[in-house]
Amino acid sequence: MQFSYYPGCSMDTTGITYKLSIEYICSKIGLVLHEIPDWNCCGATAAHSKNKMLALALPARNLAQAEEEGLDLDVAVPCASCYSRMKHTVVAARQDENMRRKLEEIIGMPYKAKADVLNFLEIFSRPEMKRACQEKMYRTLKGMKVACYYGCLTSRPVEVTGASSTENPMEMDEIVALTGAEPVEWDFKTECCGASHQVDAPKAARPLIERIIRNAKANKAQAIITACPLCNLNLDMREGEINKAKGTRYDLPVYQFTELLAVCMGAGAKDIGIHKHFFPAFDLLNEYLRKAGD
Amino acid sequence: MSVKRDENWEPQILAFCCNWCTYTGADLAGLNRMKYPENVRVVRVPCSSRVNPQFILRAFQKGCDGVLVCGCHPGDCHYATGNYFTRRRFMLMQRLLEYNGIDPKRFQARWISGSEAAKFRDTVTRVSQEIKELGPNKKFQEEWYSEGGAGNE
Amino acid sequence: MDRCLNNRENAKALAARIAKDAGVDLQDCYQCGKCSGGCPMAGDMDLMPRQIIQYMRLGLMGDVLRSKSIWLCAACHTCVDRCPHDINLPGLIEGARMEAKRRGMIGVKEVDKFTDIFLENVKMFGKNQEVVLEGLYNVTTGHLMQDMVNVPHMLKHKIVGPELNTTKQAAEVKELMLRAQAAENERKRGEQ
Amino acid sequence: MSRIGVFVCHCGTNIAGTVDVARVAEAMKAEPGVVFATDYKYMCSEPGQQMVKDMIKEHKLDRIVICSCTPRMHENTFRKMLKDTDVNPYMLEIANIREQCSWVHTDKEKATEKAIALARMAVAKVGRDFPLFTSTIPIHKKALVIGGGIAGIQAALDIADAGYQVTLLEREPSIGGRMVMLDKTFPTLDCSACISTPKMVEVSAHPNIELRTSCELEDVSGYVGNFEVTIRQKARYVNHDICTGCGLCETKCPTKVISEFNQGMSERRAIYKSFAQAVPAKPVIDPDHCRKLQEGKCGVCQAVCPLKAINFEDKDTTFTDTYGAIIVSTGYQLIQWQDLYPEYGGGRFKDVISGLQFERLVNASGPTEGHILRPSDQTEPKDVVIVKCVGSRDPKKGKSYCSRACCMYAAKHAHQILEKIPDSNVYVFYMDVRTPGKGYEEFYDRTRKDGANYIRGRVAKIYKEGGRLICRGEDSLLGRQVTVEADLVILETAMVPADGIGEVVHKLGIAMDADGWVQEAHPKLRPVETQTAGVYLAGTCQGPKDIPDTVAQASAAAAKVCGLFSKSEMETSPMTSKVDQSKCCGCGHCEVCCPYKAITLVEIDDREGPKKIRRTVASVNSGLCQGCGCCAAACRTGAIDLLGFTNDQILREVDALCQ
Repeated sequence: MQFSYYPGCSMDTTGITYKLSIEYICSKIGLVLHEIPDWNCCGATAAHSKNKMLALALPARNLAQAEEEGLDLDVAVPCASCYSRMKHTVVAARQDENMRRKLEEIIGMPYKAKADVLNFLEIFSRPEMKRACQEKMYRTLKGMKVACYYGCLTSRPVEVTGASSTENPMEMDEIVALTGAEPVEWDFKTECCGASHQVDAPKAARPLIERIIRNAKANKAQAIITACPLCNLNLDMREGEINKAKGTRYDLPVYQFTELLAVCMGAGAKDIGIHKHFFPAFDLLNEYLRKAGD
Repeated sequence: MSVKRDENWEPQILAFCCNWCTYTGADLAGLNRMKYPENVRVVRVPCSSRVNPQFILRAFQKGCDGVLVCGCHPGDCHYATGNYFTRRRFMLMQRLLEYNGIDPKRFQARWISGSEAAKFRDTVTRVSQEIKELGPNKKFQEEWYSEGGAGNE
Repeated sequence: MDRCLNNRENAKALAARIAKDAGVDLQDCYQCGKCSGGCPMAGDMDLMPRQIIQYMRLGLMGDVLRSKSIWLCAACHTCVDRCPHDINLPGLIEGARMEAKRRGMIGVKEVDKFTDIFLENVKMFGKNQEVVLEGLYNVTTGHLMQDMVNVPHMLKHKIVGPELNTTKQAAEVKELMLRAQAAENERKRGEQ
Repeated sequence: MSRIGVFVCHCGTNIAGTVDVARVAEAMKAEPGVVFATDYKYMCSEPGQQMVKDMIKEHKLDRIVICSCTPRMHENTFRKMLKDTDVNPYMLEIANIREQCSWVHTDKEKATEKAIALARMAVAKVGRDFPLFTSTIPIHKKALVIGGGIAGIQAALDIADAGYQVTLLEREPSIGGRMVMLDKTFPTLDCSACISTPKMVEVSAHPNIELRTSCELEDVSGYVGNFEVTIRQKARYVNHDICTGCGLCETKCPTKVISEFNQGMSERRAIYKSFAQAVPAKPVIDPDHCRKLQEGKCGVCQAVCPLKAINFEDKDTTFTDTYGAIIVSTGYQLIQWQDLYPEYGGGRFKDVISGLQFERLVNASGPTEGHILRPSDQTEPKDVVIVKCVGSRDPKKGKSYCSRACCMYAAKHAHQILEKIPDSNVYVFYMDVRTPGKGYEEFYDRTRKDGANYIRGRVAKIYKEGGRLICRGEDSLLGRQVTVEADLVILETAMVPADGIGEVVHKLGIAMDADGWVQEAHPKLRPVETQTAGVYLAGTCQGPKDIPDTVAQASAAAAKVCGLFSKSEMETSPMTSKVDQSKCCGCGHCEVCCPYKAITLVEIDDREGPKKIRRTVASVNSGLCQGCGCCAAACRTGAIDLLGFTNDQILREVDALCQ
């Protein structure tokens, strides 16, 4: 299976474990990702809060480059925010021919809006992907209770994402279940993590993180699983801070769903950077792999 | 078609109104003493779907300058579905008339309920004005054929 | 403060313009409060999301433009997703924020600064540089020590480093941004 | 040659003030066929009518034109007047020179011209009038009531008490509907079962009522006074003629099934009575769950039945009967909120229940014997949240309408919790509190004084933490987000039409609105009638309503039926469609567009030259025809025409107006 690939700005830095685990899985199951040659930032929340045309044009340049490659592939996007921005552009260009032409003008390249934009949950939900992963997994995380956290932007707004459910999606739960881990029923799957407000409005935004972690914990999860570098960073980096500031004792490591898949395919901690997490993430995985007799 | 501008010319307008909605609305306009042009004359029919295309052709042939067909709002028909047939027949009829060179403004359909007296007044006033601007209809009339028919246009 | 509701045509016209751009009919709202009830940021907002609509309807635009709420919205779209009338509240807030910015009324300076620096960053490098972003943000807002505790971990695990990862044709992106600005201005003029 | 008399009314100054009535009468004298024309101050008055009668005699008039107010006002008056004369009441036309002339114009000259044109139009039409005679149809004095809830029960009893035969049809094994599920009724708090079960028993014992449970409507044909109705009796597998309802079978049946009556909160057996006071008080077998019927094994009930009433070979049967009138009382059900509100858990939380579930919980004969225990762990809840408008007033996820009864039963639920559970706290999230009814606002006052906390805002999300349900919403009066931790959450969900209403409506040829409620003939003036004569409405099938309104409407529908049955025949309007079979080509266009299924295609014997042939032609059932004339406009050969508004007459009107 092949896709054009738009990594996004965080994949080399704060999204490093996401990147490494995706690469590991690719090498195992023969998934081929063609990185868009000279991609640029998607504009994230910043662009669309200032300038609508810019918010549509920045992703358009990337999508147009993918088209220029001539591979005729859909574009895979790991980050939920990048995914949302790029999907907005595809939808806008397809719905409104004038807008598409306008975008071509702004980016100075042809853009036909042929390719679809897919997030990694959509990609791994495909039956053939699930089958391929299952064939390569020989370790199990049997019994590990996890809360799958989807965030806002893979599901909302539903006119753009076409998500099956905006309150209780199940795609990640089903993928993660392949590893033997047990996704718990919980209620904050699509609550907002605060995104960049964790930096620019920390006082207002920190409770968002705490609410998510608290609900996961209250519903007996041992870890939170994400599918976005920023969601992961926000939860991972702030959990310890919250414990320190409020005297709470949350103890949930935060993994990307691809990390669990990679570990079960045999990836070592170093291969995918388990130690790079802010909140200690090694021991829990280790414990469950051991329990399963590894 | 050349239009003779005669300031005193008054058009002849026929309005086929269904008994249950528009005719009642027209009565209510009277009860409320609303005013509208005298050149609109109402023919009462039980339902707008009673209006046979033949009636419309005859009206134009007899020198009528505009024809209105009015009934209950879609979904409100006293006979449940009659006005849906009216709507379909109207579309066909209007296209047929247009094909024959009759301005679509001369043949209009409107949905006016029994309580919409003001809408009745406004509708007939506007239609009357529009048709006044179009001038007399000559299509389908003896005179028009005797003067050479389409060849004259 | 007395809020006399008469003679607010100008403010109502502004509200109507913002609503039109967001595809919203302000009269759809019956103030049920489901938006505010589910808003993750409502705890720190001075105007509830529901109230923003009522203020706009009455032409009390000053209160809206001055509010912190329009800057605190995280654009998570939870409100519109649950709204019985499908009112695009994030769209209204976005419009109000742009208008407030144009008038220099900035309810939460940090939020505005962050987005400005973010976009400057993109203009300069084509891609966002997290180190540069965080550094400049701390310096310009005066929150010098914010998040510095996490830096050692990041350096140790090479999560961030001194090297920059830029778009090769960064100049192209910069030009794109200028053209987009022009297009945006033109779009706005078209509305008015 | 026709002898037409024209009478122009002054209506005081109403007409004469704007129209020169004498000139109108004068102008009419010149019209062909007119032998007499005059004007008079008030045509509708006694002397006015007498003058018409005198002139008919004096001038041997055979057709009358009256130029006066709208025909909607006095057409019937003048027709009645003609009954005493030699002129047929349908040889009358009215020119509307008041509402559509004198009242809407000010220019006397132009108004008079228009009045003359309108009078001329009437004269042209009346010249082509021919005598029409009303016919009568016999009325079969037996009523069918579809749906055995409180509406159907009330209507059936009222009609039966008036001395007419009634068949009460119910698709479930017992009558009683929703009302019998309820615990207490607002605002008086009397026990719902205590007031409805005696009525159920009365139905079963009434000599004029034939009770048909486990039955569905199969087919309807005919028309008012004479509906031919086919009813399907579903197989019950228990012979109710023999069964005494001893209940032994139920105790021995090994199969447990979720109880519909207790809203999924308890179990019943595969052979069961829906509830203790069911009427008829005899069990049926649920074939979907019976082991014997599904797998061929078991048969315990048959073995234990002392009277051998069990028959596994039972089959559906149909029977046909004739009814003069039909009342639709199919009722409502609650909206399936689980699919619509994932933010309220989407049904994942056992302790988020519907209002009807709460009714069963709080009912002494319910699954908990009247103790309010939450379903998940059977403990008594201390903090209860009530959420109103779930599915109502929500155009995106549910229905845009208000369900009308929820505000009141929410208050009742709050009251019952506070009364039954000491130290309990109740929080009611509301958007508006609507209490238009006798004693309703007082009941709401009382509930607040009982201690219910009313919070103005819609709950945005319900989530679970550590066994507690957390309801998050805004108190819009505070302008702040609030959360309430609850042990039990009650959702007051929207009423929607009962499943299967579409089929009933289709079979009866009546109409539904966009939400599926049955459409009444007129929202204000004909609220219990439908567009089809002889078919009436009662209760929530027409729209959400509470019990008092339902019962009132049921009695109103019954009164309509009794009114119809008080005569042995009814007059029908003669202004119906008529087919000239010699012109008809049998294309069937008219059949398709008739909203009343009044036109059928029939085969007739005919001749083509010397040859005998069979030919298909249209035929109108004048009992069903309502005289809309849609068929006449659809007819390509002009074979079908509408009496009273014939093609010829309307064309003459057009000609007269375009002179």
